[in-house]
Amino acid sequence: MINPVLLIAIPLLAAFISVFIQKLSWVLLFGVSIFTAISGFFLQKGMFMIGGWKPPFGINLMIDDYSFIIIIVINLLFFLTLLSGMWELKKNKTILMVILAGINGLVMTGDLFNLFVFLEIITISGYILAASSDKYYSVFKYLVLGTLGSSLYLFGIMVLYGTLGTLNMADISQQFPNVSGSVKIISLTFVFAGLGVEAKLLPFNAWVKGIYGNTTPLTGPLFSTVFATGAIAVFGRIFGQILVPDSTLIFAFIALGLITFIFAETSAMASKKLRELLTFSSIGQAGLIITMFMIGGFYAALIQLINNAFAKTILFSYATKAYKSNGDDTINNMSGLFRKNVMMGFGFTVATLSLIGLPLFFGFYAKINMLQSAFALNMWIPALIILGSIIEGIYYIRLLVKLWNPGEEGQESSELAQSQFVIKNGFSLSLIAVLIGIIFVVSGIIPDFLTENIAKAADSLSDAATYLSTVLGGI
Amino acid sequence: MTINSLIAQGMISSLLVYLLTKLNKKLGAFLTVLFSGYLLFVIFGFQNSAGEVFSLIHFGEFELTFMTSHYAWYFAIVLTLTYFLVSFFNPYWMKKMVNPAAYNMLFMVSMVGTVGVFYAKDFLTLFIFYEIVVWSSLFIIPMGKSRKTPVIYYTISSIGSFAMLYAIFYLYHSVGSFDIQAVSEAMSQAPNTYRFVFFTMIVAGLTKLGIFPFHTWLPAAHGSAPHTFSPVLSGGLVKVGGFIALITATVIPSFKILAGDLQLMGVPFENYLIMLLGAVSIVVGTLMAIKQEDAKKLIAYSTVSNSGYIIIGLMLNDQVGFAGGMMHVFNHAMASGAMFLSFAAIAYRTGTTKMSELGGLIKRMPLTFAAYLIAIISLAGIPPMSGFASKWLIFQGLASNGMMFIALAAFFGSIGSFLYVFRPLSAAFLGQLSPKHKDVKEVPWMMQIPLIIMSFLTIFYGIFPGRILAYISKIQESVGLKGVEIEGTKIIAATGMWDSLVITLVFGGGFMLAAILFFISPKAKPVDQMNTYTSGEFIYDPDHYHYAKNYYATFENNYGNKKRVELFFDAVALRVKEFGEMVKTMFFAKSVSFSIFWIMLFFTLVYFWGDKV
Amino acid sequence: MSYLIGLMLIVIAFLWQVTLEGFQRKVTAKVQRRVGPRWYQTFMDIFKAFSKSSISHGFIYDFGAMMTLGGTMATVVFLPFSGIVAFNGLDNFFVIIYLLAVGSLGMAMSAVGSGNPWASIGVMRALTQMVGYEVPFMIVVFGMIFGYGTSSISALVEVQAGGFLNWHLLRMPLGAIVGFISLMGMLAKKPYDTPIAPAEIASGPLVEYGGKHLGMLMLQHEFAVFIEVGLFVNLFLGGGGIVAYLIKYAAVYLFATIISAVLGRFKIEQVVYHFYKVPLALSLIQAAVVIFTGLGVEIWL
Amino acid sequence: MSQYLYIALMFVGIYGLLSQKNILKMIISLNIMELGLNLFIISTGYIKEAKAPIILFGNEGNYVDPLPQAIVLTAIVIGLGVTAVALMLARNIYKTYGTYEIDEIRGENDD
Repeated sequence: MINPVLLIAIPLLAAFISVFIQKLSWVLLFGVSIFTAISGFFLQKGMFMIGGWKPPFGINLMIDDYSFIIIIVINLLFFLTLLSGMWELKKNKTILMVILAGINGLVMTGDLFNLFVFLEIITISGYILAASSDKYYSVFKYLVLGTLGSSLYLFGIMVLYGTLGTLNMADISQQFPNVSGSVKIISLTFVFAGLGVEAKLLPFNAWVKGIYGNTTPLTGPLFSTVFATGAIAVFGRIFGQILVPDSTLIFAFIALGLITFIFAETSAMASKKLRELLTFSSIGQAGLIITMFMIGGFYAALIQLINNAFAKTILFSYATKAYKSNGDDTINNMSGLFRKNVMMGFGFTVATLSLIGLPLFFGFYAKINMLQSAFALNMWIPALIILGSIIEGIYYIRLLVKLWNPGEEGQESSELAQSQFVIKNGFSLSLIAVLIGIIFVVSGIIPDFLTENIAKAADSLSDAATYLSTVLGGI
Repeated sequence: MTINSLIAQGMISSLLVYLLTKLNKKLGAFLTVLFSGYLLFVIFGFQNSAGEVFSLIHFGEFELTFMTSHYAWYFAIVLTLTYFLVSFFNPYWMKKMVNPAAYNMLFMVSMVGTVGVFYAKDFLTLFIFYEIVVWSSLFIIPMGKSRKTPVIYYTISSIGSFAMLYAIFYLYHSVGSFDIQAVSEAMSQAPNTYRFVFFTMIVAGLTKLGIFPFHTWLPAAHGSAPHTFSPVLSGGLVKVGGFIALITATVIPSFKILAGDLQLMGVPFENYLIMLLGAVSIVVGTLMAIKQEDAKKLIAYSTVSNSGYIIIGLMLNDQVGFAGGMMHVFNHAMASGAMFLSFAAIAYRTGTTKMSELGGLIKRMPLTFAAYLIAIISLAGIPPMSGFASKWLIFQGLASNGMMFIALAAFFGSIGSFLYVFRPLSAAFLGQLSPKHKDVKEVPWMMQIPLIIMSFLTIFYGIFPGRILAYISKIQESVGLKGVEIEGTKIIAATGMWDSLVITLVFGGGFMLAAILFFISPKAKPVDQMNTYTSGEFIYDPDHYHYAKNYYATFENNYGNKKRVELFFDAVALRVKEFGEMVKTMFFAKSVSFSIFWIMLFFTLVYFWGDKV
Repeated sequence: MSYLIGLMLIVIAFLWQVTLEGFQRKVTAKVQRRVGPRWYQTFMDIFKAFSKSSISHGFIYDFGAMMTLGGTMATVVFLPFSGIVAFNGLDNFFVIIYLLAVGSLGMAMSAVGSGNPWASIGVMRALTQMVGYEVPFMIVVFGMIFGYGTSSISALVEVQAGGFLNWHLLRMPLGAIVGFISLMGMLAKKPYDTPIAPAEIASGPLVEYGGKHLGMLMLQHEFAVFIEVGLFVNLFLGGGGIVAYLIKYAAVYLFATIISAVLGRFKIEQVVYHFYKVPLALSLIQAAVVIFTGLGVEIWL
Repeated sequence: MSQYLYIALMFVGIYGLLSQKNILKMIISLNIMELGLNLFIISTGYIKEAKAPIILFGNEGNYVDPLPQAIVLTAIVIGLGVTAVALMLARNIYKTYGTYEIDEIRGENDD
């Protein structure tokens, strides 16, 4: 059993050391990443006080089933990202380790302000990483919105603090139902807007296009999977368990989630570049998952979160690699590219089909769960989810068909019309693609393969009482 | 052998086929023949099985199960037969295919998927296999001529399948079960729920069948799919839609549940509305088929029209018309399969399916011609072939209910089919042989096998339609309808009867008489193809002397050239894209101010509205 | 036994219709102030054609000729002739209409098989015209079938028994008009003789034919006329005994002839347009009246 | 009541972000916003006529809440980091495009 503090401390320590031994920093980075990826499975569950202060007075880390599964997923994703982007590491190794520490802390922390600090750690690191794409204005936009978002979040929690006198999540979740309506609405909307910036909800996410659309093989998967998963997971934790909104406000939040989903999917349909398409798809998925968290379908949301994260790893790795190798990612120029590397094609296809939610792949299980929990609420949400899925399916299928089959329109498909593009340094990606592809297929046929722990995680999220007793009653 | 292990075997052997095709292209293709034959053989053994339950796997908290039934067997046998026959073409196309291994694998997956659809005991299993069929067939289509049409196919198909998924979960929400039997029983207490489910679920059937207004994918996809896959799409996969319609309207007995609703011409108005759509697709399919220049597109539009007959027959839910609709499933599978296959054979030898580039092929490919001729006689519903049996039954069903507007479409489609089926016959097989195709040969023997079998089945069941109808009457009884009445070779409907054996004999007699007359008369002198009446001019180019282009131009002038539905869908797609662009400019603008404005607007709205919290 | 009756029907049809064809030519001539041929001229034409040598354009050319004649003769067997039904209960309306199509298909195949574009154009016109006239006719009969609950033609004849007031000509006047116009189209009489239009497209489908092939096609034409006029007589004029049947038959046939003798020719798109304008509308009205009011079936005198 | 003033200051910063098109001015706006926020946070822990929460001379009387002050310290540090990164970006933007005006930047997000 591993103490969760180590997941934050060791990467931070390694980051500090790496400043002094630049040459060996890649060893440190991979070592740390492998350590966290493995130790995620052996994480000790329960509540951990930092500095010996009992909650609600001190900061605590909370490992329940929910953060347990998220930690595993995020650390695995981080490792896969490193594999995919290992030719891009360059000077970013230290920052990557800081990010690893930050994201682990973000998920595990039991304190709202601590969460803010970790959020800032990863976003500032994110600005620096994103700047490696040389699109400085986009990064600046990200910075402005990111800072605005975290300021709003901070404002929101400070309003809560001013009312309740505590920032401990467990304490707040206990007292929150009793606060007055206006405080509720102010704090909720500010926290929602603040986290919405990171979670890519629609009016708050103008930065995403510039950042995701210009990613490298390293930052692509990092932003779209590690960051996104962390941000959405925190979103789920806060609005699913800590600050549960009332029925009217939750309607506004659900509406925002669904609007994000459908608007982003239509935008993706109008995109001609692969990375841009994936960007909007990520936004759409974020909207969908957040909707699921909001309507209380934690299980479905978690499954889709994991489905989306692993799928996007392949998709973004592939897209960014294609751009890196050829200086272009216009879909029309990529026709028949999969024929040059069938393994990547397989992984990409399976990931895509899983994302759309076609049967035989894991995503289908997610989709039926989503529909099931959506129907529990009313009839319109599932209809909108289905509408979005149709649009999503259309552009992904268009993409797949294009990438598998070279050929002029009106002529038989043939190798002659194949794209001139190549994928350089694709070995690690092929490996990841096949691995994830097989996992998707196997878990698509036997979902229990993955979902046992997810179900527990979802239960722990909806079970606030256990959370409370673990934090406040424990030790 | 059980259904569940059959499905598992199929899925595993599809992987095997993939690997073997990578090893050796022909080997893998032969394996598809072998396996589809095996599947056909095993499925055939389930002929009399009904109510046997097989469990597949636990899918999360749900269980996927299969159950044998008569209607499942009927559809499964039609589909596997089509797949089996078409698979004979596969070995010869491996060289021309861009990705033969994937083709073979997806061919197998879609075949196994259809079996899964038909034998599904619960809606979830049905949907899973339905979608497997969709995506597996989807990825075969772009190996042919077009990269756009699979997207159209997927779009329309997913509108249907997601509507069905919605209905399934709506049912699950209100009934608490996916089981078809359980739902069927629960629905009899809840006609209001059923009415909603009926319309949402049947959309899947309509899209797959290619019923107006969802018909646009059919000509696009069938016309541009690889030549070997078009017969499967048209002859086979379209019938999956028929099956969904059957489940929705008959297995869940709409005629009982909706008996309290407004009845139009003897059926609930819900069924009548669907029949009207079927009628429109008959007319649209016929009119569009008449003007196609490409034979495959023409056959695809004829599929639209024939799907109309199927849905009309199924929606009648009576003794006669329903049997006609069911029998038309088989007839159309054989006929359109044979038509597509014969044009695949032509494309194999000449490399084109454009009718104006062909001509006079009867001299070079007589067997293909014969297969095509028999298929079109059946498709046009002319007596000695099986197609007449089903059309006759549907007409009788319509007549006894007095559905004159649907009958109008049915008659128009039936007469109109003479026009479009004759055109490829005339333009590709008859007329002047082009010098380009002087050296064309008949297709290899293995490609002849399916043509011969399909022709044989068409004739056999044309003469003895009772053989099929007896089984269909079992199906009818199993779903609570009165079985169609058969006496020997006589088929009896309330408004008349007919005996196809007698008709065949009389026709044979008439033919003999004519032949005797022909052969006792002085012998005719054979002349060269070009030796014809040319108004005294000297004509030397057979290509110019072949009337094939714009065949029915004069008739087409009466209805013009407007693809309104396609235009509508295009417009919708364009609007969606424009909307996406708008979202991009509104929410993802270059300036930060935009998004800060949106954020502030969000706060403002929430606070204006906030006092209601 | 049935088969013998069928053979007899074929012989009767041949003798009666070929004779009447001669009269028809005479009548047309009189209308046009010519002398015209002798009444047995058509017999002579047919026999002459069969005795002449001819050319063949290949297998399908011969096969189509046999198929068209065979199919049409088979159809004659199923048509009730003044109460004589060769196969009881099998005189189904749809069977007759579709069996007749075998003949058309055979002829079309044979003609196009000759490789002459004129033939193709003629066939195209014939098929197009068929779409025009069949649908209104079938709709009218559809109304009848619903009204009486039977699609057997002899049963439809029986319901008209008992005086001319029961004829469908009076019970369903609109339907009878449609039926007659469709009959003109079936017979390819002017103004609907577009498919064979001799001066335009060199007799269309028949352009290549000579000798026995032409003879067979002439025979087929006579049988087809026998069926088509017979259908009208059975459906709208109440059939009747042999004499009555033949008189009605001759009257209808000559009436059609007289009309056609003074008319010009439609273009093919005009034919379809024409059929879908007036007759189809009338037939729908007629069918609606029968189906929704029962007027003409249940409510009658 | 002074809290409203701080919130207003925060919104002044936000208004600056909304209206300014110069990158440096936007950074300044960002700082104004953070300043307002920090003041607001301090004000949540303020208790009238209480002492600073430093226990030097025994613990008599009221103390203001020390937690917001700690938070503000952190927030200021974070704000400093953000501003540093922002200025780095501004510098790079100027190097790449030769301007600080957003409207004059070409080549990003224009497709």
